[in-house]
Amino acid sequence: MTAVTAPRVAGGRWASQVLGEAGIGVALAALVAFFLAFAPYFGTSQNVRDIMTQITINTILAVGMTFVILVGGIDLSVGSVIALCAVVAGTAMTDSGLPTALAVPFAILISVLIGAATGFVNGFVTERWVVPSFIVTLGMLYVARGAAQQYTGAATIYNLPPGLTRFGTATFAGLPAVFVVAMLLVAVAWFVLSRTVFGRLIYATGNNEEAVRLSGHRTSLIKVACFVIGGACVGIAAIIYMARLGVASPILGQGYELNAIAAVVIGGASLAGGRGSVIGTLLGACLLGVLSNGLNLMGVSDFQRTMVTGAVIIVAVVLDAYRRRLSVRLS
Amino acid sequence: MTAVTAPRVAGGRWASQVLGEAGIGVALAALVAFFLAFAPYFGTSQNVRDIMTQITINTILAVGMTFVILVGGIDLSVGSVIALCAVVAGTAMTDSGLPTALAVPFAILISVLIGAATGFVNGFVTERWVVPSFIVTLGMLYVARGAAQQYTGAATIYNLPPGLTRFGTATFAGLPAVFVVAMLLVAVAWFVLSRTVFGRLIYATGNNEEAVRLSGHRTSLIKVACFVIGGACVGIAAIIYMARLGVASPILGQGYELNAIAAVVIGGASLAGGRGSVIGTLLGACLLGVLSNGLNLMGVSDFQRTMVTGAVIIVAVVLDAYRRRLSVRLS
Amino acid sequence: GQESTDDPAPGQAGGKPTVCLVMKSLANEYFQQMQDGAVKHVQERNDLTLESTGTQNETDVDGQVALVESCITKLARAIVIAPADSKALVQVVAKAVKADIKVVNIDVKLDDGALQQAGVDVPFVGPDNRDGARQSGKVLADLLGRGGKVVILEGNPGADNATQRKNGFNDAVAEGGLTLLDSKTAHWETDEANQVFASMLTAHPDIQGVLASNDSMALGAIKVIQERRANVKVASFDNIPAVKEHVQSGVMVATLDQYGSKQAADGIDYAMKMIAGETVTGWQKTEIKLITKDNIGS
Amino acid sequence: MAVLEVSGLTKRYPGVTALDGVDLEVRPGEVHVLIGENGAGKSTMVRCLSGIERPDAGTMRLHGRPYRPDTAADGLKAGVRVVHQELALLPNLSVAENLFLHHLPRRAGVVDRAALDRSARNLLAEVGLELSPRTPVERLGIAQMQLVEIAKALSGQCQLLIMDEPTATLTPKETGRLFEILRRLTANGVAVIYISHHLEEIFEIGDRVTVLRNGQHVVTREIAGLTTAELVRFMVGRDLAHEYPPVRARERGEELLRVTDLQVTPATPPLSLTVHAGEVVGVAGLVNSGRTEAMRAIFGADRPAAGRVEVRGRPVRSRHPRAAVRAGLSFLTEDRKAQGLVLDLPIAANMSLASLPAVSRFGLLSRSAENRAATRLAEKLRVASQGVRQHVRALSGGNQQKVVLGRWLAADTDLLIVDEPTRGIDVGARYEIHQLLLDLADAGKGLLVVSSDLPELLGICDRIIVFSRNAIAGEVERADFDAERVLNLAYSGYLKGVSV
Ligand SMILES: Nc1ncnc2c1ncn2[C@@H]1O[C@H](COP(=O)(O)OP(=O)(O)OP(=O)(O)O)[C@@H](O)[C@H]1O
Ligand SMILES: Nc1ncnc2c1ncn2[C@@H]1O[C@H](COP(=O)(O)OP(=O)(O)OP(=O)(O)O)[C@@H](O)[C@H]1O
Ligand SMILES: [Mg+2]
Ligand SMILES: [Mg+2]
Repeated sequence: MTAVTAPRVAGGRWASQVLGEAGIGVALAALVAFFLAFAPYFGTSQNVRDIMTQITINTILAVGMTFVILVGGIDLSVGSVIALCAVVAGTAMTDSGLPTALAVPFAILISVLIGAATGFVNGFVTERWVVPSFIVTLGMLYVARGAAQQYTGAATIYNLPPGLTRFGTATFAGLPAVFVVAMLLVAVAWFVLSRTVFGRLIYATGNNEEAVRLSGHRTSLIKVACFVIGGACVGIAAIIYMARLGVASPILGQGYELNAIAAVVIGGASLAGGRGSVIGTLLGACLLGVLSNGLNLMGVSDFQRTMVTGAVIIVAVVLDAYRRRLSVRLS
Repeated sequence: MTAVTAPRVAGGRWASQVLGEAGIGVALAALVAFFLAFAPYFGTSQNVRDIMTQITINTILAVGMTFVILVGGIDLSVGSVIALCAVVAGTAMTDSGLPTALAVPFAILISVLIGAATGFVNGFVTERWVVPSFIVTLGMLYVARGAAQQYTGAATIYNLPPGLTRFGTATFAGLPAVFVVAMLLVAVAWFVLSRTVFGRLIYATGNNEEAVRLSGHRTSLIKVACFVIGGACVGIAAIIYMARLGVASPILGQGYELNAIAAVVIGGASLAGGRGSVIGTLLGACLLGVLSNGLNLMGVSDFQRTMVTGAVIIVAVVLDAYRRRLSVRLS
Repeated sequence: GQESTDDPAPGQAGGKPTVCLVMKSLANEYFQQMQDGAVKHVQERNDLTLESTGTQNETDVDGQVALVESCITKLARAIVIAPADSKALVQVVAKAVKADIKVVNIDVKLDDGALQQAGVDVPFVGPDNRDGARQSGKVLADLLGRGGKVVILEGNPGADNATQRKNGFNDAVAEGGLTLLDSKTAHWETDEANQVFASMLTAHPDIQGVLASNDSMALGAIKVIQERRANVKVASFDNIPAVKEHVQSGVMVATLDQYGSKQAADGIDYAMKMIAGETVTGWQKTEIKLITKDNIGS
Repeated sequence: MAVLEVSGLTKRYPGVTALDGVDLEVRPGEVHVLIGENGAGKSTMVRCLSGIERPDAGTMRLHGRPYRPDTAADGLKAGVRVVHQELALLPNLSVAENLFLHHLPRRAGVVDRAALDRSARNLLAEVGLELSPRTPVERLGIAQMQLVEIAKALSGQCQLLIMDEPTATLTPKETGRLFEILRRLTANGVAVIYISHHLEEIFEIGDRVTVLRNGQHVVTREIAGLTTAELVRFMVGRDLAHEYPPVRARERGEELLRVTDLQVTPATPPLSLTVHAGEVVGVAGLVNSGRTEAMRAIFGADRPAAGRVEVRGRPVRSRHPRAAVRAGLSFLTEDRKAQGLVLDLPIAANMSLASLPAVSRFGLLSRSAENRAATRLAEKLRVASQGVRQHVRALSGGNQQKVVLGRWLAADTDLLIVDEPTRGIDVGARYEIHQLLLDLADAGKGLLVVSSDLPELLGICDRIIVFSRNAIAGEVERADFDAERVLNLAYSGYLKGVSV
């Protein structure tokens, strides 16, 4: 502490801390409480496992998206790229002629590589020619979708290795194994973002790229790396999708990008970059997953469910904004 | 006073001006030349009219989106709102019991009002609680879609007044009447943005909101107004849709938001706000429309068409970025 | 799968009439089969030039309108169309008819009222979705017996074939005396069906049967059934290759093949007849076939 | 009657009371100077007066009437015009549009471009900016922007003009011009609140002075009769013996930096210069004489069109700042907000940004090491904050400047290029920064100090390179230091045919 000006320490620091960290957690808690009261079976262990399984893919995509958004980018292509990864990896598994024990790791590798490669293209084009990632990844959305369709000729890939699909339904310490994978990814991402030099540079670059560049860092590299990480996460999500549903089709994943972005933004990230956290993203994905699951259980009609989903998204961010300002005032 | 501050005398100002204004025009011209050479019937007057009709809706949406993007916002809800406007206005036309001569203007009014109202909600929530418009309009995307479906019970409205559908196929001085409407809108928007005080304030707000506020303007008002204008354009587009297709369905418009945003961004606007022009937007919409039409005519397979569309979008913005830097260097 | 017109003679390539086949999203396996069948058939006939296209996705109505407009511009002699929407395509179809282009409607029937209002009459070549769904559902009803508890997974709300299949399932429910516990859309999608059905099964652990409006959704539901080792049977629609193993294993008791590959070919045949001057109207029903464990082969 | 009466004005921020019951009275026709250390609350006062911030307590009266502005618009309506400490311009808009943004001349809602250009040209002439009114602001250097900012405040009617460090980036010429304008305004009865850390300016232009310390009112006095020493004592609460630290004789060590025929753009003249170890080299010049551009090119922030940069005899090949940093260069930019600070990260993270390897191992950050390093630097630089984890955004302008300086001190490179290092820094802290720079030179580092504050350069440099019209017009050794001589060189490029 460098008290040249004696700072008047104000109370309520702790309260602000908790409220600030909790982020969207308050809205999530309210939602859970509501469903516990009104949605039958919501609190059953079966349903909790369902929710975990259901949020897995979006969580993984959203974790990757967090990296992209933190450096001020956006990736609209994830919904198409997950399809591309899935059909190529799925074909690799079913047609490679390798034994399952080899075919699955091989397919995982391929999936992650394809995801990372599309991420690299997105990032590289964005950085090399200084064009908005919004439009580059919009282009990639079309390219990857077309490529996925071209690759399989629209056919759905099935008879995936049983080892993989067993993993999709396996549990680990009572939790769905796929969910455990997602949590591991969240943990790694949290560690990278909050504890490493790379993570620090990601935040700093998203905040003021020029300042970071003038401090001797290659910001383009950092940004491209974030796109690559985002793409690799899509590759992982593609594998999880296949494990979970046992099929891969070139039309899968439509609209996933908006869900992933929504999770990140609901989690408190700024689309301008530099602000956000992977914990917030996880909470955002939970909120969306709980909402969809709870409304399904309540038997709300499809149209009303659509409306309520929209309304809850809006109310959640408004509440969060309110809370954030409140916590600033308290501190 | 002697020149203590020495202003740079710039050469090549004119060249830069032309290149700068042409914007994406170069890419568009290249594309047209390509299709003239390789797509049969591309240059026929019938096909030119087809293109005009086909780009009308996206142009109108994109003009509205230009306002929103210029103040640094984004509107993801246009695809759903157009459906909501259409079904409500369509119902008003068919069920109001008014004579056509009254029912149609009445429905237009309703459509524009609903569009403007959703725009107002988007803008108001965004500004009042300082939340990202991305997430607010994403919420609205769901709310409006659900509301549209709820309103008609998913039914498609068809027996619209023949007067309206005749207008949809009418020509005016050899041009499709609906296209003329779009061009009028472009002209008005161009005038507002480049000649009026309001237009200057829009650019200024997108540029540096704080500075505009310090100059004594209510930037929130300006921003909300832009959302309202964007919404009103959606209302107009809904009427054009009904005139053109003779139906109004609650599922229409899916993905329109991305097309509209793409047109604006390809047209040179910055998603951070403050940069863009309605002429650029028009060129962007033309590029997308010409691309889709030409590929249709060439009989390119769907999957390849999807891929090519994506690739052209990327190449177009890269070329534009290249050209822009070139023109800066020339200046 | 398209032969391009090198010969600029309007609508006639090498003396052969040009026929446009306009599909919904070819990314859907079913329409892909339909197109493949059409291409093969045209090769066999060898008396026309086929130009086939499809939209980017199933709800891309104005994309399909633009495709039809391009066909008119190209002065095709006939258009065979699987409409993305039974009403929204009527206006442009009428435009084609007025341009003296023969139009044959396949897959989903254009809305009669809308056709009437537009003042055109277009023959429909296609399956009876409602009857097909009824047949598929009946297998399940027979298996479960009266009082069997079932749910329906619906297709896109408002989509014509979705409505008809739902109606057909409802017919089967009524005829078989089943108890319908829930009926919800999963928008034709595997992932969504998986989630929706998981919740259904949580809320109603006593579900005995699922009536899925297409195989993709059935696949999502079967995953839940397998995961929870529930004794639930599925009746479905489409007969895509991926469900074969499930029919064999007995989880899926029935699905319905509507011979998509034949439908477009039939449509083309009718179109050629009309070009030759014959008048074709009304509904030319195409073959559908109930697929069960007994006839799926191995 | 006083134009402005403020009593008991209080403003609290999280953890800090920026203003604590401050009274202020400004009379018509006077220049009322507000001074105080960095973080004393001056800008906060300005923000309250202009309506951007609402005070927590206290009253304001304008011409005897209660004055409670809720927004900047209210302030403007009441005739209060402000030049804020940080630039608030719209880079994509033209100079003319920026000048009249608050009230664009219009006819039926349509911008009257002719009228706009005309008024803009007049205003620009008044502040001595020879620019086309249509020039986009993003093309201007920071000093030109500052002049635009000033011109903006002069457009339209005003009762009370507030200027928060308007001259921080200006050279004496522009400052003189500004003072002429201020005198003309005060002669017409306009009241001026003037904030600056340049004490000599205060004596030149001020009528009365109010001193703030830690958000509290210390004293209000007539300036006539005050001495610099008294003023400094009011500000910092202790005596400062000298304005500049004593310059010790130093060995000129090996050559650290050699720049040969560097051309910033193909059209600019080639530049050559050297800096040796233990040497403080000043870079003087008028506004827009090309100093910043030259420094950026040396550092690789912009790609030079031609030329060589060598550090310790080894050429720096790459044109990226990374190569420069690795070769041992540091660069403190003049625009701290756009190019220096990462506003949403804590002080510690900002300070470690150029020396991350020192606070990390195997790519893992050590927060404790980072905090320790930052705390040490913050103490050295006397950063007024609530601790090194406080976000930089909430710091006062001068303290933000210290944070960026801290980053380069932490990087500990052989050669520091500092562009306007004391911009916006209070006298006490300025002395310390000068001391710090000299300590670095003592430790064998080379320094290239760009400053528009000529006395500062004369006070601490061993040698001054003078820029004029993008070229090096000459060099002056310490033995020959003389303000007039430097200024003559600075003007030489602009006075064609006139011998210096
Ligand atoms: N938005 C804010 N949030 C929290 N603290 C703030 C904020 N703005 C200013 N402060 C604090 O208020 C105090 C006064 O700041 P102010 O900007 O008024 O100082 P100043 O006198 O203008 O200093 P300088 O000479 O450096 O510009 C400082 O301690 C600063 O950290
Ligand atoms: N972004 C830019 N685009 C075009 N010209 C610029 C730009 N930035 C600066 N200039 C011009 O470059 C010249 C040199 O400016 P520079 O900032 O290097 O001057 P300086 O001597 O550092 O002065 P100061 O920092 O006081 O403004 C000026 O004529 C200025 O107008
Ligand atoms: Mg200040
Ligand atoms: Mg400078």
